[in-house]
Amino acid sequence: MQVHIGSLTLRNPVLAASGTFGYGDECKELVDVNGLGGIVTKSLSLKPRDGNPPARIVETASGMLNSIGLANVGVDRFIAEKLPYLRTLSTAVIANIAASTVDEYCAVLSLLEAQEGIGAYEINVSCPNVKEGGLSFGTNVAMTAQITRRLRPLTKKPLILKLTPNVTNVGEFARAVEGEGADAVSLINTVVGMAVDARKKSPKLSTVTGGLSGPAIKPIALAKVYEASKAVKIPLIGIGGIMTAEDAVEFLLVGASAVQVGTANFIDPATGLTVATGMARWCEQQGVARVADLTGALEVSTEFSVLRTWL
Amino acid sequence: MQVHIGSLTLRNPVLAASGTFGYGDECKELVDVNGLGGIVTKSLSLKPRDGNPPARIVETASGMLNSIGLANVGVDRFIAEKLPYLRTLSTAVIANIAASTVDEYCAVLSLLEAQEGIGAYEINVSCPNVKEGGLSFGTNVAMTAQITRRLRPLTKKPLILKLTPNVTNVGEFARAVEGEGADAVSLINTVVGMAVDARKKSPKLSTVTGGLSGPAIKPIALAKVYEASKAVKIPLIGIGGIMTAEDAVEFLLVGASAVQVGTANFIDPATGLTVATGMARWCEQQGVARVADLTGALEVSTEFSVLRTWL
Amino acid sequence: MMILRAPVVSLRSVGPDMYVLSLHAPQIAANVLPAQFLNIKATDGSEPLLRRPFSVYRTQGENVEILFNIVGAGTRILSRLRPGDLVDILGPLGCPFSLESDFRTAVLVGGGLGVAPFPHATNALSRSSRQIRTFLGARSSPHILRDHLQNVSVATDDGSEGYHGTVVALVRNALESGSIDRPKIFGCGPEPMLRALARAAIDLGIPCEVSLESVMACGIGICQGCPVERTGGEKKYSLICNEGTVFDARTIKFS
Amino acid sequence: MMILRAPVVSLRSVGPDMYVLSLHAPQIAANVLPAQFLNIKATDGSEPLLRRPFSVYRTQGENVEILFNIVGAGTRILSRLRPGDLVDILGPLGCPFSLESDFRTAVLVGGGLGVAPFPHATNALSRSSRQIRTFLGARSSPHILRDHLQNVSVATDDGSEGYHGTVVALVRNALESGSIDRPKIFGCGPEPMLRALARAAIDLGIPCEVSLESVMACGIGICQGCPVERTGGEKKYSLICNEGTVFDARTIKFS
Ligand SMILES: Cc1cc2nc3c(=O)[nH]c(=O)nc-3n(C[C@H](O)[C@H](O)[C@H](O)COP(=O)(O)OP(=O)(O)OC[C@H]3O[C@@H](n4cnc5c(N)ncnc54)[C@H](O)[C@@H]3O)c2cc1C
Ligand SMILES: Cc1cc2nc3c(=O)[nH]c(=O)nc-3n(C[C@H](O)[C@H](O)[C@H](O)COP(=O)(O)OP(=O)(O)OC[C@H]3O[C@@H](n4cnc5c(N)ncnc54)[C@H](O)[C@@H]3O)c2cc1C
Ligand SMILES: Cc1cc2nc3c(=O)[nH]c(=O)nc-3n(C[C@H](O)[C@H](O)[C@H](O)COP(=O)(O)O)c2cc1C
Ligand SMILES: Cc1cc2nc3c(=O)[nH]c(=O)nc-3n(C[C@H](O)[C@H](O)[C@H](O)COP(=O)(O)O)c2cc1C
Ligand code: FES
Ligand code: FES
Repeated sequence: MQVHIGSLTLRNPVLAASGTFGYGDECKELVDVNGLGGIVTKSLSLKPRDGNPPARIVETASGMLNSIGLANVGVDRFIAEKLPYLRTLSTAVIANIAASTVDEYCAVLSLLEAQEGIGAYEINVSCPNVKEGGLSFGTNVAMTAQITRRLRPLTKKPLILKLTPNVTNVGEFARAVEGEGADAVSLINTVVGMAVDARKKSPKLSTVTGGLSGPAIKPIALAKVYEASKAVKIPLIGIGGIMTAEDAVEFLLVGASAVQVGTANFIDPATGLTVATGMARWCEQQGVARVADLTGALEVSTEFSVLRTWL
Repeated sequence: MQVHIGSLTLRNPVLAASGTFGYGDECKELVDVNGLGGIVTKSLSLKPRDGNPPARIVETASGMLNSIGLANVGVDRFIAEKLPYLRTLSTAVIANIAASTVDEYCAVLSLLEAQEGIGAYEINVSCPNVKEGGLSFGTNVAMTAQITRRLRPLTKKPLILKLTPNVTNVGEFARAVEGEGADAVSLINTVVGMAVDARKKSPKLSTVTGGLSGPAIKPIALAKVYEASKAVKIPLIGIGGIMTAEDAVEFLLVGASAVQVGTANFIDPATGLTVATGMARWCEQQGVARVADLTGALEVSTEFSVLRTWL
Repeated sequence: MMILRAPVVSLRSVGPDMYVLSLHAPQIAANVLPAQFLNIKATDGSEPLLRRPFSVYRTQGENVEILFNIVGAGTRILSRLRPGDLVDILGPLGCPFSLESDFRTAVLVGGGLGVAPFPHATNALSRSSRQIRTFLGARSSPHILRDHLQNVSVATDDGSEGYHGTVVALVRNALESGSIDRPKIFGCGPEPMLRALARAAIDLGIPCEVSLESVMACGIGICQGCPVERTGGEKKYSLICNEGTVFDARTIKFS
Repeated sequence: MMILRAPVVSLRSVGPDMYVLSLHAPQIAANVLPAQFLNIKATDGSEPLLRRPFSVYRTQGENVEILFNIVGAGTRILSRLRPGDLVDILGPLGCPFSLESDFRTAVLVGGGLGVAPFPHATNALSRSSRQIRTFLGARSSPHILRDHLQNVSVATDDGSEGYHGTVVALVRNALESGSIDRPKIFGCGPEPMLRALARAAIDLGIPCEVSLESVMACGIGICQGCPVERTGGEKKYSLICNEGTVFDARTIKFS
């Protein structure tokens, strides 16, 4: 069940997605965390963040919107209070980094780089770029490339750029970060969405719009991963609406080397484990020798291999 | 319940969306078609189109993917066989036009312009641009503007540009077509998505990717309409996952003047009627004098009125 | 064609994961023709979103029955219905079998759940003076459903009942023996079976109608989601839901 | 804290659209503390997607009970459960009421369905030597649920039973009369009520704990989706699901 993301070896291809598994210690009563391929931490920012005012969460059809505001303990308290526990784990720990300037991304990574126990970095570029009036870094190819370029020299560990789906052409972003030396790309982050309280005539989230996740977005995520897989050679990590082992296999088939389970953790924090064991069983039943053989194994008849057709 | 889209008056704000209500005659046994605010026809192309091979449809969580391939009778047979029935209706008929070159858009519109009984045109720009290797017109601002510029002189009737959500910044597209004289913008068309048959290791749709519609995309559609409403002054028509009167009211609150019901027609072709009567009842109960008063009436506290924030 | 909410009369288990659901729907029971289908909404909510198509299995007075097996979420919900629950149905839909054409023996061929339209067809045929021969194929004996049929011959994949092999091989043998008087074949079942059946019918020069399946979004011709490729005609595709589900087997280009 | 599938023991209607659901969950029944809650998954599927939080109403031997009313899709599904059905529960969750602190009379104040945690709290309190006074508010008489409570006073919005007005006004009157010996208030109900209750407690210098609600995605502190604004502390927000649901009323910045 091993897979590789750059120099990092995962014992199985199933990670817990950033922001949906805390810092790993919250669920230890419920889950054998070491059964996961790895844990991606909540996004870490340079300073602690209180997060957005309520309401931060709205349920939608087969999905949910969130506007957490990247509430997190900040990198210093993470190092002091969370990392010691994470170091005791035998599974991979991936630190996810968020920031509102390029310098801040670099500062957080440098602080983490001085520590033991982190296997790789995942860079959340779906953050407001304060120098550009709050426009998300991740919707601008040049900015996304620049972040990668600045971070690359700071670490030898795998650098994973986490892409946003809220762009016309995600392949272009994947190509740009590959060009700057990223070891892998993970996608998708949440899809911009909104919910309205008709009676109150107001948005349901305090921030008006938020990020859509869950089964509702799985078809979008599969298409984005497929698109990215046509654009780059570096490993992809597929994310979006994964609830079952079969969902995870679908992401591998369209080109992912590993997957992350997000929203499903809120329903059952052990979802990652059941997905991982389910994939092992699935491979056995279907006669797949190594799970890595599934990556990109989708059979597409050449006649319709174009991404853009008449709908 | 009247609303206005350019010079066109709709008796109520609820239209049947293109491709989800045929040419209006298929459902007459089940629905009093004149109870709708209007009907948007299936996209009409210059020549008849057979459509894509099966499978054309896949169900997803609270949504569906389609890859119909714009199967339609073509503009000539539409005029000969479908328009006579549509002319007998007292509700508005909006002809939706699809094409793979700008000239073809013009040709179809000119043929229709010579006919009686069409109240407005809706231009489907989510079509592969053959001159650009099949890339969708609607993901390129300049192309979308050019189509509008070329069509505008050909008709005095309301020209509605139907935008695709598969772009980074839909406001930019709305602004561009407003600048070229479009009378209204309708959005959203379907979201690019994909489904995989894990056992068969193949895409579930013959065209690999397709268009996602239904309740799953409502949050995305609301955010896009809200974004467009901040960009332009022309009327907006909201589309995406509308099943109930409350859903429709939500679209009006974020800025739409009218709505279209799509996928819901497959479950019950009378959905448009129940939405329209439900909206009337809703307005009465909530003390809203005219349904048009709901347009843009969302109360957003200034503190969080920015579209882009930390999630 | 209408939409109505029909109360459940009964739900009975008739085999492994197989159920017959009886609904009180007099307007439909009075009119539905053999091989027509109903499009059923299993929930009030958006999951599953679309209706689910089912052939009419039988009519019993004012009730219509469907036969189904548990495949996924929609049929699981149906399997939990209780008498009195309301079920949202759209129907009757599709074109029926042509039982009026020129033949003496109706050869009904059902594979698996493809048996579903034949009890209703048998009932219609038994009001005429025609013969009926019924051929059923299934994985194994418990999956064979002989109720409300006539002159049934059986084929099973595992040989646990009747002929050990495919139902099409069994039908072919019977037809080749020449013992069936002026036959016309009516087939329903999985596509590979119908393809083989069409092949046999063409080989033997016997008229054959097949009822096809497809994923359907609407069931009434508005979504264009259910194409089948035709041979010869001006149009490449026909819609299974309203130009079918029944087609002359010779006109279908099986995949 | 654990996840388990508990069989339904019974579902009884206890008022207009109000139900008590009893589940066989010995591991939870043995440990759950007053004002803790369970996070319940109403379906196998993705609609509704998230769990639904419910206070523990009572424990009865190896069974735990919740009290709920029908609000939307999730509670509608719960209202259709039948004995033997399995329900997926995560719990017990949240911090309980501090029933051990220094007071003589527990003043339990419930608004609407906010009565839910008090039968279990009453049971715990009745094992100590403390007094209990219970104040319930509701729209009108049929919505008042007095079962398994002690010394109940009632307020209704429409005056159909007890005091005509808000339950907070009723409690304030009782507390101001001075007849309650060393009181501590425990409140649960809609936010406006809790805000008024907190105000009253502060005015009268009486200790007060409130159990808060919020939309919750996880219920266990991993989604950060359930903040409440605090006064004074270093952090602006606390999480209702695991730093609460019970808070000292003085520390909450009501909206
Ligand atoms: C005209 C027609 C008549 C039918 N008659 C019967 C019948 O009498 N008895 C019976 O048991 N089944 C019948 N089927 C198949 C039945 O519709 C499917 O088994 C059912 O839709 C499965 O739904 P589900 O939610 O349980 O499964 P899911 O696996 O959740 O379904 C997922 C999707 O696949 C579609 N789907 C799955 N299987 C089929 C299939 N075989 N054909 C078409 N779409 C499918 C569903 O509609 C849905 O969109 C018929 C199908 C058609 C088109
Ligand atoms: C700690 C806690 C304890 C609770 N205890 C009880 C109880 O004992 N009895 C009871 O009847 N109800 C209780 N509630 C409220 C209960 O969770 C909601 O009524 C229920 O989630 C509604 O779900 P639905 O699917 O029926 O409604 P929907 O309207 O479909 O719910 C839509 C969304 O809103 C959320 N929601 C709706 N109402 C509330 C609410 N009042 N509080 C929080 N989220 C809400 C749902 O979780 C869901 O995400 C409690 C809530 C919390 C947070
Ligand atoms: C409540 C919530 C919080 C999240 N927080 C973060 C975060 O801090 N950093 C990040 O990169 N992604 C974050 N995400 C995005 C997820 O990691 C994931 O990319 C997304 O939810 C899609 O996957 P899913 O559908 O499986 O949830 C968050 C998602 C949710 C629902
Ligand atoms: C089966 C199907 C066919 C469609 N055909 C067209 C079309 O021909 N032209 C067009 O502009 N939009 C077409 N659409 C898009 C719808 O008009 C609508 O924009 C979209 O489905 C979102 O709305 P909904 O979620 O209510 O379905 C089609 C949608 C579906 C589901
Ligand atoms: S199912 Fe919609 S056209 Fe056939
Ligand atoms: S509900 Fe997830 S943190 Fe409280």
